[in-house]
Amino acid sequence: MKIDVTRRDLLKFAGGAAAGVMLTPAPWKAIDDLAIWTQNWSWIPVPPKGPVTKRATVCSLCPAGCPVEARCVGGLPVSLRRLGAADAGALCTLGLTGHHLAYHPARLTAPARILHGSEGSRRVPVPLDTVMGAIVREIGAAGVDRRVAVLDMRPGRSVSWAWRRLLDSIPGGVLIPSPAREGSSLNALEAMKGSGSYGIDPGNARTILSFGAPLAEGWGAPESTYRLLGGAQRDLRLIQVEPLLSRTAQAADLWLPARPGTETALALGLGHLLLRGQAGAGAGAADLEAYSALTERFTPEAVAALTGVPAALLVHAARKLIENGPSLVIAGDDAGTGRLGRVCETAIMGLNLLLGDAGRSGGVVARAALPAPFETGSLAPEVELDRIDDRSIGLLLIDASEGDLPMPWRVMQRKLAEKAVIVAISPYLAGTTERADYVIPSAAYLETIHEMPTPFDSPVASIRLSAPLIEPRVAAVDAGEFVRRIAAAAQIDLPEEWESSEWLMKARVSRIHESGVGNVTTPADGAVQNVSELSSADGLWDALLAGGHWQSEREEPAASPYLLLGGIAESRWLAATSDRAAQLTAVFHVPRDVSASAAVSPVVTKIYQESGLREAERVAVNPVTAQALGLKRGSRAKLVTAAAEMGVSLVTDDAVMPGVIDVQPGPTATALGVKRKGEQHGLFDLFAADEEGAWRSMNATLVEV
Amino acid sequence: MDKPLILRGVSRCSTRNFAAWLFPWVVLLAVGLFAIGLCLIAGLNQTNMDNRFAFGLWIFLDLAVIALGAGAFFTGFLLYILRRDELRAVINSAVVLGFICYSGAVLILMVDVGQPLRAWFTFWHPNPHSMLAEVTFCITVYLTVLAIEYVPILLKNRQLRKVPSFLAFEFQLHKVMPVFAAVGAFLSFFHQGSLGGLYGVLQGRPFAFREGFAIWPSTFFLFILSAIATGPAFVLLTTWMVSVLTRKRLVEKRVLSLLAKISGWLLIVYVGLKSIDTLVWLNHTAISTGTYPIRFFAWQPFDVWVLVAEIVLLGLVPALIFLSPSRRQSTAWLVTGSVLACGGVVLNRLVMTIQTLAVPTLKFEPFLMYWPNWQEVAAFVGVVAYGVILYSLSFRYLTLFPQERDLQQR
Amino acid sequence: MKRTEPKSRYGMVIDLDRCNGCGACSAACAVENNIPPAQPGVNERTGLTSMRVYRASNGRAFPDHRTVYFPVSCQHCGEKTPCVSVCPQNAVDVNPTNGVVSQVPARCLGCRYCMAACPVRARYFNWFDPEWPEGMDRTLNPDVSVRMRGVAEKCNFCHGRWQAAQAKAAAEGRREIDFADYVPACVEACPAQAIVFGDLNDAESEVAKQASGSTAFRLLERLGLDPKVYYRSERAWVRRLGDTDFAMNERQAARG
Amino acid sequence: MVKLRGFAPFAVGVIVALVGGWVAYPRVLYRQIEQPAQFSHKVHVGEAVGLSCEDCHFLEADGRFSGIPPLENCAGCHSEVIGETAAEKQLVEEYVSKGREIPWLVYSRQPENARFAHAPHVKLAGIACERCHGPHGESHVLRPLERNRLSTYSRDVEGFRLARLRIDEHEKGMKMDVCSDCHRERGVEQSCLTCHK
Repeated sequence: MKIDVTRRDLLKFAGGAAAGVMLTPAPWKAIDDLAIWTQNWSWIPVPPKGPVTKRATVCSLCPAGCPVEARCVGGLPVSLRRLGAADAGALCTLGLTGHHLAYHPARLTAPARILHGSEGSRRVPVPLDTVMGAIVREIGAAGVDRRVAVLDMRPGRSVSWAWRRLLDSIPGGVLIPSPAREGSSLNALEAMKGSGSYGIDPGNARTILSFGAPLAEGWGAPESTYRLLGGAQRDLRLIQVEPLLSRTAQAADLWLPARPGTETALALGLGHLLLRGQAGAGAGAADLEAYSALTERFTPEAVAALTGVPAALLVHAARKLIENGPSLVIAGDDAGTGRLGRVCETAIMGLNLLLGDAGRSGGVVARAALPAPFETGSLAPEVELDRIDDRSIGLLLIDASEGDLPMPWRVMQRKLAEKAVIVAISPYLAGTTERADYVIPSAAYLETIHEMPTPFDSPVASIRLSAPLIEPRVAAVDAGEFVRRIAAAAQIDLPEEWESSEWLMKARVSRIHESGVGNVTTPADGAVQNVSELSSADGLWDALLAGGHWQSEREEPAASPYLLLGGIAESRWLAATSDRAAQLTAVFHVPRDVSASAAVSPVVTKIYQESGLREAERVAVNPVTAQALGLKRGSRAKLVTAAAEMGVSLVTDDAVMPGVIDVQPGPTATALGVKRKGEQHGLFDLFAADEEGAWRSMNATLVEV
Repeated sequence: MDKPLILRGVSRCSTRNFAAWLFPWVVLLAVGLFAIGLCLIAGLNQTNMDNRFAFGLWIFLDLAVIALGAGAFFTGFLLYILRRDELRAVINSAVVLGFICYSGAVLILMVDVGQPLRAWFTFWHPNPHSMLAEVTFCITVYLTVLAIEYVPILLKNRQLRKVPSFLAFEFQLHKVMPVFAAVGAFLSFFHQGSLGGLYGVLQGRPFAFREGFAIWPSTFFLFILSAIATGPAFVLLTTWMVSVLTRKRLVEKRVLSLLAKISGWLLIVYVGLKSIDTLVWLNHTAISTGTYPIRFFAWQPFDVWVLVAEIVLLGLVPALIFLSPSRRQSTAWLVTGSVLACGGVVLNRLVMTIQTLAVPTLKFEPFLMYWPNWQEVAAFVGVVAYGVILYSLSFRYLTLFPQERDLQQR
Repeated sequence: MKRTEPKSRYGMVIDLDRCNGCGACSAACAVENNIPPAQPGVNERTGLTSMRVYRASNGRAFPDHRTVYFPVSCQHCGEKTPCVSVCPQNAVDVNPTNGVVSQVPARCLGCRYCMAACPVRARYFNWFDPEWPEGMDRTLNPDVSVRMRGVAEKCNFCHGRWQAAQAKAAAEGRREIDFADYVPACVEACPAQAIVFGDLNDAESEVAKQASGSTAFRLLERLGLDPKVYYRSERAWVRRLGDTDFAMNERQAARG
Repeated sequence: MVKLRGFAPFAVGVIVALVGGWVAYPRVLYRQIEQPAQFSHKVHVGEAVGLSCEDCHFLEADGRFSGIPPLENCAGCHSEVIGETAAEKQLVEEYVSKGREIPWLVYSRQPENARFAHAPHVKLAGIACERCHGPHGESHVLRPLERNRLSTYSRDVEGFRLARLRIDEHEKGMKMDVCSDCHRERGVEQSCLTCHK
């Protein structure tokens, strides 16, 4: 029999199938599985699996060198926290997210040539020999008028000595410690004392007078931040000189909003009061008469007129310094706030000497130098940038430039000769490295052993080693080895036989062991062990690699004559204190805890663009100032300084002193790993150093566009 | 060309003109679907909504559309339960409108949620305390009811009537229609209320929070009232628009004025209660949470005028128009009244959704404003286009206005 | 959602006189909870952070101007928790043992009703798919799942650490966790130790002591939601900023 | 008769659908994946070797459960081939000698959003492994893992039996409802974050 299938039959069949399938798990399970699928999308990153371990190391992102405990999964770090007692403070945002940096999008993977064009720069990979060729060529052409200089962003490391050995055999070779490093004003002290190495002892100070140092924002060791904010336990009094109510000024006991550029006058004014306020102040000064003669005219009233700080406040501040000692005066010279210049720094350091000669616990102290990695034979000189002639550097090698505190490039630029060649060694193509002609990849934080020599705010010599936790993700070049290769290429023979930075560090550690001085503290349990008890240098090395902290004993107070005026000519003093009455002054202020590294974790967007807690590129004025200029919040304006001019969008903030433009370059787009095209100059470039090497403030104008 | 599909005795424009009329709407629908696709594939970052304006244009319009769609159930309620037989003249149109409004709203909701494929969790793991769960349940069930109510209208089509079993089926359906009307009415009263409750229960939003009776805040009842008050007005308005567009008399005047009268009485009650509620809120509810209610209106564009406009201009005025028998005779007044009334309910939904989120709660957070972007607008316009197309087809091939034929033959 | 009074109530006290807005809590939170960095074009309105630090001020002019920073995370309301009661499908609940208000991304359908309901706007929506720079997903925390696009999320007191502490306790045969094993990331990361965390029901605990102090207050207390996150400040004007009335001047309104 | 004729297509439809839904669909839904290596629990816990379960699966001090033993456990004995099975030969050649960890496919792997801590279940509640894992401990061969193509779950987690009637505890699988049922029975105060992460 034949069955003729009509359309109606098919419809019935379909109906039956529809009814039937409802009686099976298929449709229901499909709906369920589909929902579950949305919970397990293949493109959502899955965290690593593996055994969980805790490993100790040291943070190498800023000179403070915090002890760190890394929580590792499958051997790789997934989170970091500061080891040790709570009252020692905690990691800053930069340190907390440090384990991200090895994976930063701006990582350099190979040596490259950077071609700087009108709209942005281009990166072309080149073999290392090409870079070496350029270096050797410049070394050949070197002389006193066309120097070969190494800009050392992290001076004091063993490899710095290797550089100086190399440079010693090159005419005009010189090592320049980063002018943007913290504590750079301490060498003003050396000029005043004639010789010796000095440190400060904030840990034991009860009162600190700070000229803009972001003490509560990650300046130096986190202890100071904790001591300032630590509520009930608060045992530190702070007098902050700053033209805006910064997060530190906020935490200060006394806030002296002085007009930018008048810090020298303010310091001399306080000198005036200290000389008269306490018996025997400045007794050890060879130029006491000259000093008192100079400070004579800086009466509280005169200074008040000049700086805008009420006379009564000045007197009050001076009294606090005398009464609530030990007191320490610091210049706040880190890049976060910009340098104040030699004259001003001398005036500020002079206050410390007026409060008591070096060697005062809680004040300025004589500090043993960290042993060099090898017997100091002849070394190239270490010269401050402001002592270098303008347009005299033909070849600039930038070492450890990942650790560059944000230095306005124009500060360096004025020292560069025609067609100067710049080579940077850095893990990232970000920050200062972007200015280089050639870049060479180096290992990032946690990828290799980083040496952490004496921090500027330590009263004793100290060293820490940052132990690696991650396999290097790129073919990194080691600075120590690189020096050796340059020497080979330029036929310079070096006395020592090092082949790597690690060799140099080991050499230094063994010399520390020989000296037998000091002790090693293990941050995990706080156990202290004298170096003399350690059988071998390797023992010390291992202790350091395990997160140990070596410190020397305190030096004996060295009372010796000094020059309160640092031997600086009176004309310069008068120039520095003259009333440069400017309508508007732009001040430089970088949030310290995200600016210590050229590259920062992308997660930092949480406190910038994602929360508005801080503006990434902030240009703020007091509403009063804005009104006077006929500008409104958010209005576009052109900010002009002697160095540069650029369009900005204005923010009004009552925390800013009237007449002041608060310029805060946050983490730049490149620092966050965001590719930004054609961005040749940023807010930094509005600032340039004057002949005294100061770049904290610039006279500026602001016009609506 | 499509003659055989069109009911005998009524005149319809040529197929070409009809196509010409549909074309722009089809284009808009296409654009809308594209925008929807973007949101589904790339995610809701395609919209202008943000963490503050978690609800944006879509939720606002969903609420508005559902309020206007109330015409469907309320007309059904009046016709089948309260036996106002005059309304048989518009019931079909009302049902189709209701179906369009609700299906459109549900469609947009599916785009609005971040994980549409998980939407059914609400049925599987419901949270009885959530007004949104109530809404979801009622709306889905009611949408099914509307679909069922749609069927007999569909089966009235000239061709479909030829199938005997369909005819029988339709006859059966008609007998049970009152049951569905009743169910629909109940569900609708409930979810219109829940939609109001949605905001009234927000303890954390002093601007929206209202006290009430039992588990229901006052907004629960106000939403029901405002919906059923404007529902008839919307039916009136659409009927008028259709007759203008098609240049036909579709219903007798008295039907429209009846709708207006009903709307009017309900509006006046609504305005009264709304005013009382507002006063209680300003002088008690808000104060008790320590807020200065007047601050709610301190930011443009949500000035005090919003309150005035909502209650007086778009509430009281249309009510008075509808309640004056003389004005009810003039189409112009009827239309003006309906426009105002519908505008009122829309403004109310805007205030509840957008202003609630715009005003700050914490002292240190700013007042924020929000504007939809093209994706949001396009998606919604697309849904409107879908509605217009569906209505046009229904009007052309089905019998939305039973009186049309007689009125034409007179 | 049956509400039985939990035997312990986890909560925290944030000392606003110690906080200086460094944002370490936000960063630590993002690291602990696998919160992805911002996509290009994301701003403070579309951002994703479970611990947002707000900047507020006394509204006075220079030099009397003073700023205060409010770290605001989920306040873990105790009474008629707004987000819990509104969620249509129980993606939010209150832990009966410790009162922590949880948010489960796997259950969430992304209707965002909870966000509209939250008085402090501590709930955030995943507008984007989560993305990390190539290789950085190697640093994700295995104890917290990565949220997909289209769901809401918020602080739940680092439940990953809580679960770890629970497991540790169980392994040692204990049913009660040891607070030494359970410290939320923001508390651990604060350089000023401004945040104290613990069980508010334990009268002996530091957190309970501080929470009952005369200078302690809570955000929008008069809404009657009984949050478990407390703030404290010696400064009266700071305490007033936590209140419900909108005594807000335009300049503050302008601030983000 | 005519009636039946009219009904037949419908009936056929129903039957086809039933067969498709109950038999064909599961076969299509699950993908069979072979384990990277073979292992016999029977042999290793038997007299011949005499290992105990805890030698490979144990709680760590921090409460984490080390479920899948690392390669070195195997390498301890199988540094080079000591038996004559192909499986062992493969183990030594492909993994031990190369020092490559074995990428085992975990039958009971929970999804990313769930966190199952063995400690409270084993230590505090004293639940036997078999309750969830079934007689896996006596298995002689490692069957292929069946992965749901849509949900990506292992079939062990979803449960093998589609009809949920009269099935043993371990056959229920390890999906959420199974966990919460047991928690409810034992009166465990639970919230989402008890198990979700």
